[in-house]
Amino acid sequence: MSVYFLCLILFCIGLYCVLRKRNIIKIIIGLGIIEYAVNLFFVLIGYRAGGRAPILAKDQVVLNMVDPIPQALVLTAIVIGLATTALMVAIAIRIYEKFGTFDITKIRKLRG
Amino acid sequence: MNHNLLPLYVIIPLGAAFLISLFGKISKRICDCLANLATFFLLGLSLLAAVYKPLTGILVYKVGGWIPPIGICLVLDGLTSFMLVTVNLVSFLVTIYSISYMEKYTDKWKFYTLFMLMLAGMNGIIITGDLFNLFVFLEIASIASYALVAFGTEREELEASFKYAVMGSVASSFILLGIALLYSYTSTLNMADISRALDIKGISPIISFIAVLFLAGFGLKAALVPFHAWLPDAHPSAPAPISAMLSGIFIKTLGVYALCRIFFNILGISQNILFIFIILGIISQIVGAILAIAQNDIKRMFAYSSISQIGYIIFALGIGTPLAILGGLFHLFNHAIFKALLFLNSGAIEYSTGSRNLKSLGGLNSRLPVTASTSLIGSMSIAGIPPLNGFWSKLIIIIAAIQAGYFGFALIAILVSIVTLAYYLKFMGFTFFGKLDTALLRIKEVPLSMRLSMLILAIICVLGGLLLIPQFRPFLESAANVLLSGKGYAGIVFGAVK
Amino acid sequence: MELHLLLLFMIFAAVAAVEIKDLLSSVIAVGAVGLGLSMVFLVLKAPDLAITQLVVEILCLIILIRATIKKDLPLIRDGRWFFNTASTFLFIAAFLLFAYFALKELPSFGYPIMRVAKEYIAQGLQKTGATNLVASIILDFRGYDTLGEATVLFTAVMGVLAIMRRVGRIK
Amino acid sequence: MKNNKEPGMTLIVKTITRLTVGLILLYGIYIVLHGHISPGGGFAGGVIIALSFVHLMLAFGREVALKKLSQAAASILESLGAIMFLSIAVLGFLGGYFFLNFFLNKGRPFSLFSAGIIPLCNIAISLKVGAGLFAIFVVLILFKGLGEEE
Repeated sequence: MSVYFLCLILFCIGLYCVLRKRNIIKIIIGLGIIEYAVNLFFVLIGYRAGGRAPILAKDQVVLNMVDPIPQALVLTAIVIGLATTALMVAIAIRIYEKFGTFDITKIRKLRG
Repeated sequence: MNHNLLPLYVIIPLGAAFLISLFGKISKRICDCLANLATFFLLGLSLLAAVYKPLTGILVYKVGGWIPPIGICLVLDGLTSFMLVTVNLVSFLVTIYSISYMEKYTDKWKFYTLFMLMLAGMNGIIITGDLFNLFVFLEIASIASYALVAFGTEREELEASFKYAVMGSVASSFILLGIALLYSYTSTLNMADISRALDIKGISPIISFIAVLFLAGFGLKAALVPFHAWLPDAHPSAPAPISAMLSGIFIKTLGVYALCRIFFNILGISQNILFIFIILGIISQIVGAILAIAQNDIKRMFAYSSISQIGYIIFALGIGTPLAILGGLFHLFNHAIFKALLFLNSGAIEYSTGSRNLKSLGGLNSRLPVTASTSLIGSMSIAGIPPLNGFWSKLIIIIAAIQAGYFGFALIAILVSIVTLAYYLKFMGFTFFGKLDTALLRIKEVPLSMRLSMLILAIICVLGGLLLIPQFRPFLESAANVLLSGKGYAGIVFGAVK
Repeated sequence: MELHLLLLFMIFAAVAAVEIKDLLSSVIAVGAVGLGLSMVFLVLKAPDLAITQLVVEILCLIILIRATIKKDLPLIRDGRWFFNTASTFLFIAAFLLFAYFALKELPSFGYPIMRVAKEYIAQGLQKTGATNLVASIILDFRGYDTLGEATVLFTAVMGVLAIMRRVGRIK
Repeated sequence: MKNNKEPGMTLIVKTITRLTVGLILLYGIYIVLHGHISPGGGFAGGVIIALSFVHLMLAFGREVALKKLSQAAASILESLGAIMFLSIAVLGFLGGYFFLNFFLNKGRPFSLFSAGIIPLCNIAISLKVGAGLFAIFVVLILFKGLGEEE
């Protein structure tokens, strides 16, 4: 329970960053933190007390494995996060080239 | 209709995207052919799904041969085939339009690749029966649309795309957090299985928390009013075919369809949620319409109008009676058609005059006869003038609201409809009537492919009302019945799995 | 216990990443969050994710540093700074409060339900032949998801290529 | 960059890169091929392969790395990887279902050639991910806007 809550605090730090920071790179960082928090949450809910990694070993029977599904889903989610970050960085680089700044208030003024 | 056709809705656009990225660099004609062939086959397949219904009304396909709670399943029911027809019809006409329109941009093959990926994402969302799979395809469609909005790589486009990407990513995170909570609570990802598991567990605060997360996430994707800030920038910035796709079907698939599926069929609908839908719908209608009047940029005006019309759809779904849901879905179809038509018209105007500012246009009636007549039909249809399709769907929604006892809201809907008429008259007056500017004397009508797709959309607008006659009505009714069956969805899906 | 420590470390690093004025330091702080996450994945018995998170973090860091190098640092505060910040905090506090009541309903930490997962663990080896159960899920049981995942990356590559065109329109 | 004649970083970095880059590439391939029996898999391995090229590029400058793998080649490889993955999935139709894991022997557990299509999928994904991420990286690094010419 306390672990879940700490994880949501991480989520909220990222949310705060996205909502309040005026710098494009900071916003991308905020989104990254949000993604980390969600991924972490997914893995946390699949953890089993005293569990083992979901990889079978030769000649031993493993009974208490952690839930493998969240791990498979998070693997997908990490890739999606990477894809989003790469795309946003590309947009950010183009914006810098066109406007000469990373500050969204300045960008809005320049756009008119 | 065979089981084995179900994965094709995703395989065809994906395969087309990969092939275009490989061979498209060689010649533009190859891209045109591949993209149009792919959308043509998709349209044929979705019409097939709508015409040849299975006897039970539902088809379930087990991907990889795994039985549903273990593997992913694809589900084709009435709502799915309705959405598939809408999406693939619009995208087929839009690809025809793009043949000529996209000549103005560099690297056409990148456009077509991203377009096909976006289409694959939307079809994937519609056809899937698994919650996480829905998220994955939602991300494909979203990421492709972020890139497509910035396709012109000019200042406003990049800025709009960035804003859209930030909002969209936050929305995706909310949705993923909701899915994580739902997984933890029910320990499954299959939609039907979740629905069944929630039935056993009963109501608890966590369901309302999940509902709030999904409402925020999908509401952002659907641009409902507190979450609409990205749409008026993003939709006008995109190239015209993409604006038509985004406003016409994208916000409906990612927003309205997903909201309906999750709230009606999985979480289960309650009076509170229906009331939230009504309030969101009414606010969206009013705010969208009021902001639209003040605009002088054609595409921006249409974008605000989309917010207003999405409000109508959500309002109708929120009423929750069978007639209202039928009307809402009918309006969804109609709005997809006429909003796509109007955005294509705005693209045609921009193509020939190079401007989309109402102040600098005028008198185009004589120069662009096809564009003028089709946009007249589109505008009158969205404003609800009989006998065009927009009139019938709005009429049904208003009658349903009165039947359900929401007199005040029905009155607001009528007033918003009048305001809609006002700003579309403004658009028609400033663009096509009045004095022709001397700078615009030498403009010519747009190329054949653009005229063709606009004409077909206008014809569908005129004939759209026919969907209500008894011969065609099952198309809408079977879609509405899926939503009305509510939590019965789980039983239907598991009944269809052999 | 080590889990709590690592989470607190991540939270501190995240606060640093958000609040540091220098963009390069901020990017490096977010790298610390990512590496912390990779450690947490190891503690939570998810070695696949730990490897993936580590390498993805490195790549993200390189890309982000490319974007920040030699760039300006805007420090302007907008007009209604106090009001906006206060309302953001209010919103976040409400969110956390709601979450606190909702999270109580979840199965407690360390005891997942694992209804479907049991089947994967029981049948994974016979049915797919892969000893790494995560691999058997992402490429066999839920292979369709992975097709989508690979497509997301493909979309992003195409999107980056499209956005980085120097000339967008033919004049 | 102070030294204009020779692109890239200092001699120390170059020497170490020359020693390690092959090992990193090899490690990436190992991770891909053993994805079904040990942690890792196509995605992580693909990123490691992409990182080895990125490493080469950062240390030696862009010409050296692009000689090994040009951007156009990376783009084609990526599309090929994508098509390969999709065709593996579509081949399942022959056995009756999309994505059916049937046409290769399941093999003996814990050996390299086991688990049917899973290793093949891993290879396709790694091809796509490695080439795709390298293409992203090259485009982002090579991009010089109008305002920031060298």
